[in-house]
Amino acid sequence: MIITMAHGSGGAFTSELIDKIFVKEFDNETVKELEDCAVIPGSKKIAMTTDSFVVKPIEYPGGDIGRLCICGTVNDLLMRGAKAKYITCGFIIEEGANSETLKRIVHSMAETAKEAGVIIVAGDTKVIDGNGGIMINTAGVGFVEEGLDISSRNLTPGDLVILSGNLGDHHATILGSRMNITNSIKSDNAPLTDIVSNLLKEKINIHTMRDVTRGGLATVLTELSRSSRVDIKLEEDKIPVSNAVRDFCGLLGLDPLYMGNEGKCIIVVPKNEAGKALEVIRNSKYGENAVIIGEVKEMAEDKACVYIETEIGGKRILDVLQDEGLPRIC
Amino acid sequence: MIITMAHGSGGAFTSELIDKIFVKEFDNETVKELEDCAVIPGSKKIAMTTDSFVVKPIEYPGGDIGRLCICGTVNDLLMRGAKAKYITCGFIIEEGANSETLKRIVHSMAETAKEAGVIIVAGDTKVIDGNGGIMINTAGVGFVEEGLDISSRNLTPGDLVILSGNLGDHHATILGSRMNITNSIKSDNAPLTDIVSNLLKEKINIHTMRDVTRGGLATVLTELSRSSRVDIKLEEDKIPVSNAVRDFCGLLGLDPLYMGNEGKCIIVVPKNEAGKALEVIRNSKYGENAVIIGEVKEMAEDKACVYIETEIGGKRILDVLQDEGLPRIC
Amino acid sequence: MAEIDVKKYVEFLQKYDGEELRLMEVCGSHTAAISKSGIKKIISPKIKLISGPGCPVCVSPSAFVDKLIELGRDGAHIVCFGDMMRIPGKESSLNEEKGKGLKVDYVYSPMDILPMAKENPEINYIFACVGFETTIPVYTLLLDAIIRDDIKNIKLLTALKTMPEAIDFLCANDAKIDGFIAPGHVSVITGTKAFYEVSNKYKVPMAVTGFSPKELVVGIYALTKTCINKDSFLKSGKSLVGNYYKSVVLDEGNTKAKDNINKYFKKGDAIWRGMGNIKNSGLYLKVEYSKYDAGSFDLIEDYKINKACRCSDVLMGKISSKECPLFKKYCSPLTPQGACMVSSEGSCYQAFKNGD
Amino acid sequence: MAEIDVKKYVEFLQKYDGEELRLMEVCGSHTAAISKSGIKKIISPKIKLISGPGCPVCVSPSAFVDKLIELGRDGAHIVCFGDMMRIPGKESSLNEEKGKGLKVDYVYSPMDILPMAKENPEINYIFACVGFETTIPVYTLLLDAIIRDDIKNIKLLTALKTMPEAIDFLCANDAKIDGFIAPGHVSVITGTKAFYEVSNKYKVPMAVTGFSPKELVVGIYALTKTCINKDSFLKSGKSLVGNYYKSVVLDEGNTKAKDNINKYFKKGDAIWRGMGNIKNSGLYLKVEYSKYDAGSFDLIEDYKINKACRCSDVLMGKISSKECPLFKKYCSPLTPQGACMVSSEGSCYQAFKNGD
Amino acid sequence: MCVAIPGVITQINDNNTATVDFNGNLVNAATGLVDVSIGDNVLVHAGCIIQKVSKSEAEEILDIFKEIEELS
Amino acid sequence: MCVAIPGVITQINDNNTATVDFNGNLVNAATGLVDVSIGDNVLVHAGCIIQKVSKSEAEEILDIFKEIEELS
Ligand code: SF4
Ligand code: SF4
Ligand SMILES: [Mg+2]
Ligand SMILES: [Mg+2]
Ligand SMILES: [Mg+2]
Ligand SMILES: [Mg+2]
Ligand SMILES: [Mg+2]
Ligand SMILES: [Mg+2]
Ligand SMILES: [Mg+2]
Ligand SMILES: [Mg+2]
Ligand SMILES: [Mg+2]
Ligand SMILES: [Mg+2]
Repeated sequence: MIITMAHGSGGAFTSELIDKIFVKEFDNETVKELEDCAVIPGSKKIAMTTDSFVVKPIEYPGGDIGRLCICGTVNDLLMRGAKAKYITCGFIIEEGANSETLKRIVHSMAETAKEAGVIIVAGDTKVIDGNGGIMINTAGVGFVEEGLDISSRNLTPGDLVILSGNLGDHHATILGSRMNITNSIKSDNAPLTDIVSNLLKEKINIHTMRDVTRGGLATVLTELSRSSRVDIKLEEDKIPVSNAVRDFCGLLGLDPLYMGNEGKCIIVVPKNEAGKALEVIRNSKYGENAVIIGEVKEMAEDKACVYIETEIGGKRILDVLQDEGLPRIC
Repeated sequence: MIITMAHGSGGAFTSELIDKIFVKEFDNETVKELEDCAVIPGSKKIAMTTDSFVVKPIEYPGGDIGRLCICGTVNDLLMRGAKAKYITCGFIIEEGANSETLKRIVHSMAETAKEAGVIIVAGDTKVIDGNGGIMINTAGVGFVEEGLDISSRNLTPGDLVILSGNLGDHHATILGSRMNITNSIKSDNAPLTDIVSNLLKEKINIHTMRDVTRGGLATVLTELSRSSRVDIKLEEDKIPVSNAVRDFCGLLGLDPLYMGNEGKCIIVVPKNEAGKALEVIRNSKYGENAVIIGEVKEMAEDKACVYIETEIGGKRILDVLQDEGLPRIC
Repeated sequence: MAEIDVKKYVEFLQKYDGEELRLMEVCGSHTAAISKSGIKKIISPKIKLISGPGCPVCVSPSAFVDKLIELGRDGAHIVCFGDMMRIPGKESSLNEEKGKGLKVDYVYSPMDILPMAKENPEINYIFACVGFETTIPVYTLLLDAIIRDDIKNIKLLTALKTMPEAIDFLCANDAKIDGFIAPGHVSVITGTKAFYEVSNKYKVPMAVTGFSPKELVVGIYALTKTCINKDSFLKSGKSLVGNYYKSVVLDEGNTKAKDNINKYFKKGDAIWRGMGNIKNSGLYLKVEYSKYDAGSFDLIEDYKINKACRCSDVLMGKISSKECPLFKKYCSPLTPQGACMVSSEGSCYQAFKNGD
Repeated sequence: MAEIDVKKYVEFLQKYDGEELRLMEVCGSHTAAISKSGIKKIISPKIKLISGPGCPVCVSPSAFVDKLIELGRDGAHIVCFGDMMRIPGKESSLNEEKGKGLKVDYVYSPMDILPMAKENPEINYIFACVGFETTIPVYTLLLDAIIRDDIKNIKLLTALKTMPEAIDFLCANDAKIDGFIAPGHVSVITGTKAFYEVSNKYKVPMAVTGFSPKELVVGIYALTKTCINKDSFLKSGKSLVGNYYKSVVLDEGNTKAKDNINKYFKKGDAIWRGMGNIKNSGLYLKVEYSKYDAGSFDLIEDYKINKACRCSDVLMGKISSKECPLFKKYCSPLTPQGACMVSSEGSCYQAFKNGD
Repeated sequence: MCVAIPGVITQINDNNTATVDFNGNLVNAATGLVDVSIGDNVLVHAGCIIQKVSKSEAEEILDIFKEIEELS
Repeated sequence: MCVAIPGVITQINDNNTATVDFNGNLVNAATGLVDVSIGDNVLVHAGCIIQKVSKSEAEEILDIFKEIEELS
């Protein structure tokens, strides 16, 4: 079936779409009620976030926009130490979209939600002029335990910076299909639930976590260093990048440090807990390749900075991503 | 400034947009933290909803997409008896959009949020190919008091149905600008906070509330009648429609019963509370023109239905909106 | 009509207990107005209101849609009325093709194409001209403007139909109709006289009727009375065609509009979806204006989506929508199996929506 | 280069305490590679690394962008490298115009335009051809394919430039450069010999250099040594041009590529943004191929966005980006006031991004 | 698509149109089919005036009905 | 835009291109500027092979450096 403007009218066509595709996949009591608003158990302290996903193509090696839109929002919740609980999803569908594709995407959302331990409690569908594209917004609510304070302001000199795995896979996957470069790189899109819940279970004193998405490691670390007013020194040869991604970047003049990921995070912990944290992460799903990539330092000048000592002993100062003229990857 | 793909890169351009436009307007402690996820006080029972807004034009007589996206989500929360608290917003901006327009929209969001008593705690911005359009998803969280049960399943024979005001203004406004018909009709987009909080304050035993949006009164009531397995009888001459909207519909072959609204709701209460409820609503902001339009009846046949007795004594059975081939209005 | 108290006519129609009367409306707006009024639920079961081929969009054959899609794929921008978007061609509709990149816009008035064409001289525009006598004069005004302003990038694809010939066809083909609710807005243009010939030929009563619930009561009452008293009418030489919409319908209709039609268009055979070819029931641009035509001749294919669809019987008044085996089971506005379910003026659509 | 231990060369460059040396790289990739390597932070302050006009995108004059926009507005689809999108014309950029409806696509390779043009024969495509000697041969292969497959809907808008003439211009205009880090990839095509003439004319040392940090150390070390020992070199008749990128750079370069360039293009004057006209520094399609040209001649306007911008001095090596009064104050990648801040290979952009 | 409803002419424009007011909704309707003046009640279909609306309807119809009654 | 990096030719194609492998990234690069065979290390710029890469670089450079040292 081809989706047309009528499917966004709010009438019978919309109901058909909701019943046959969404409710069927997001099979839970709340969604089945088909209220305009879900009423669900809460918690004393909650976390809340949102992201829209406009990636093209919507299906790519290793994942699809359905998996992505769950991972993106769940990971943002996890990064503040929240237990991710509820997801809302807003679909913006361009007329001409195929309902079979939509079904696959929605199925993937449902599967990923299960993996991440969240339930989808509310949704919305709009159809707009266009050529068959699908965009999804997800918002998420998580529960935060009292006393937990994980934020970008908590970096402390002496802390070590752990990166949960290789850089650039998601970005290279999306860009490869856009640029017609064949390779076997797969998106890393994944919910980081296991890593975070294991760290919390082991009572690791996490200062800061951040998923390394749009803008890449350099942007994320620069933002953190500015929030906490510290420097971060990275060791270039520790930063894990697959050979395929490295050469992919070489071909297009890109830098893995600025490439987006959708299943990677940095975790900053006090030096004396870093060993244990690393072990916990490595034993968690999607954390197998975690490494310590750097150290938090006192701010040396009047502006916080992230830097790398290069192989010839030079000092390369990183900054946030400027414009790299790339297509959308999330 | 013209917004280009670079503003969605997640780097410096995106930060610029966020700082100069969003954070400035959504001036609150949580948003200023610029975390990927807000951590905020919660409640034992919460309500959660989402809607995306793709209305064109984005600025129209009586409102704009900024006001609309707050009202739409706030009203969905209110309709379950929740106190609307937090809003997240996901902007999908087409390249070519003008930052001055965006500023106005965002300002309008901020003003409407204030009016509705909600705070905007998290946001996201994506830029996509296109021609200057702006789409916004909002998700909302509200707090629900224990014991409150307002849902579409609670219609009871004998209940009276109150409509909070005139039908069709928003829809006619949007369509008028699309169809080049000049008139002075203005969108009714408004947060129904005052109506609902006054009803709750007065301890009115609300069975069901529903905002009358896409699909119009006929669709909303038909859905409710099916959820509760009751009939609803409407009195045609009670249903308030302005002359301008009535003739506007006449011109285009539309039916006010199927026209969308963005600041109207139906409130269903037991017959003995209807008088007081009506008074409370009429004394609330945006409820001045409220009227009792019908009554809930036992289901007469095996299928729930909503019907009107026409001026000649005929019985017109309403159904959900089929496809009316209209442009998007929300 | 406010001054007429229709209560006693309603009562008459309720209590009617004479021979079964089958009354057909042949105007889509009547179909919709009858549904909305709920009148079917209150009149005697002996008066059956039947919907005929009154929706000009529904009766366009699949070939017309296919041709629009073909023109669009060749780069033209299609402009049409909103209802046209969902009508199925052989494999697709304008709505579906729009999602695949076809340029399609819908407008309130055909005249709205003029500013579009002037603003984008490099784009070729096609107006999808459907309609009966009510709408055809509008196209003549469009042609006036195109010629006056020498606009080179608008063409018309036409599937224009005329009502008296359709009624003649129904009568000639055993439609078993006792009387016709004659189309109010068509009559504004044609005048009541246009129906005299067919009414005389088949001795069939006709009532030109308005669209409000009260006007419907008046028209149906008058038609019923005329049917009952047909013999007296005939004997007295009184015409069986009555005009109950006098505020806008004249015996001669709108002569200026009729002249305009004759200036640009000539009669020809036309395919009605589900009904086949009806002789002389179409209007086509005259040879001297053929440069404004986008290929409207020979659009004869009328592809049937579902073999079991009984649209043709519905349109001919032989069965009601409910009697079609597909109605509400396989056929709904979401999954239309025939033309009558597609446009919001189609008889099956109206039957579905208003629970007739 | 893995086998060379560069430690002692780094040490040499650190400890250098001779006369101040001003070494200029004239290749955008070198600008980026030098920034990334952090080498400026470790070598002696007496060795100044200066960025020249090495970004082919940045040096295209505003008229080139304006012409692309004009062609796009006339209905053509513009295809370009990603960096081209943000370069400002007089009033707008391709990026901004894209948001207003201009059709612009960026690609990895100019050859990617071929399938696009074959799939959409009704659309006219324009490739925005910028580049030095490295990229120009790619356009000759594109032309080969266009001619071989008789493709009628691709044209080139060119702003092609050649390096030796630019270096000559710098030397002739008082740029005060002691030595040039010669562009590695340009040299792959031109060969080292292409630089002999200008090096001899101005007695200026040049080192053809690769792009890894180690290769940079080797090249800069060699260039420094050559500068110090210039007199001995000259006395001994040894060329001041050294090749330290031997894995891909030959003395003769790529003769096949050079032949191809000569087949399609002829030399002519060219405007370099911020620098003005450099005699014979441009390449233009020959008359016999002019049907593939979209109007590349006379694109001479070079609109200056901000009068205070010192791009021209930066490009000429007369000041570093930091010395421009607008740098980091009014001029940033978000609000570029000059060409050097626009492309990611621009010297001000690199200085901004890597905190030089 | 066959909607036609009555409005009042409030202005005659240059370009062969008149402004027709439908309870505050203003439509520029083509005048080519009917001679109209300001104040006329007119029937508009798809952006064209197709007829003037006269007011003396009810009585005429009641007269016809009387005739019919007499016939029966 | 001036990126050029080395890869290995894994296949020669009909349409004047060769498949060049960059650690698993396969690019169809035009062959018109260089005669190539499978297994060649080549430099690719903007989708075109612009040169073969030879391997014996280090020694040559050290030789040059020796010469330069001798000059100084
Ligand atoms: S219900 Fe559907 S299938 Fe049956 S006659 Fe009507 S349109 Fe045809
Ligand atoms: S910093 Fe900006 S204004 Fe100054 S020279 Fe560079 S580009 Fe021009
Ligand atoms: Mg987020
Ligand atoms: Mg995220
Ligand atoms: Mg994040
Ligand atoms: Mg919704
Ligand atoms: Mg489209
Ligand atoms: Mg909602
Ligand atoms: Mg809503
Ligand atoms: Mg709602
Ligand atoms: Mg985000
Ligand atoms: Mg665009």
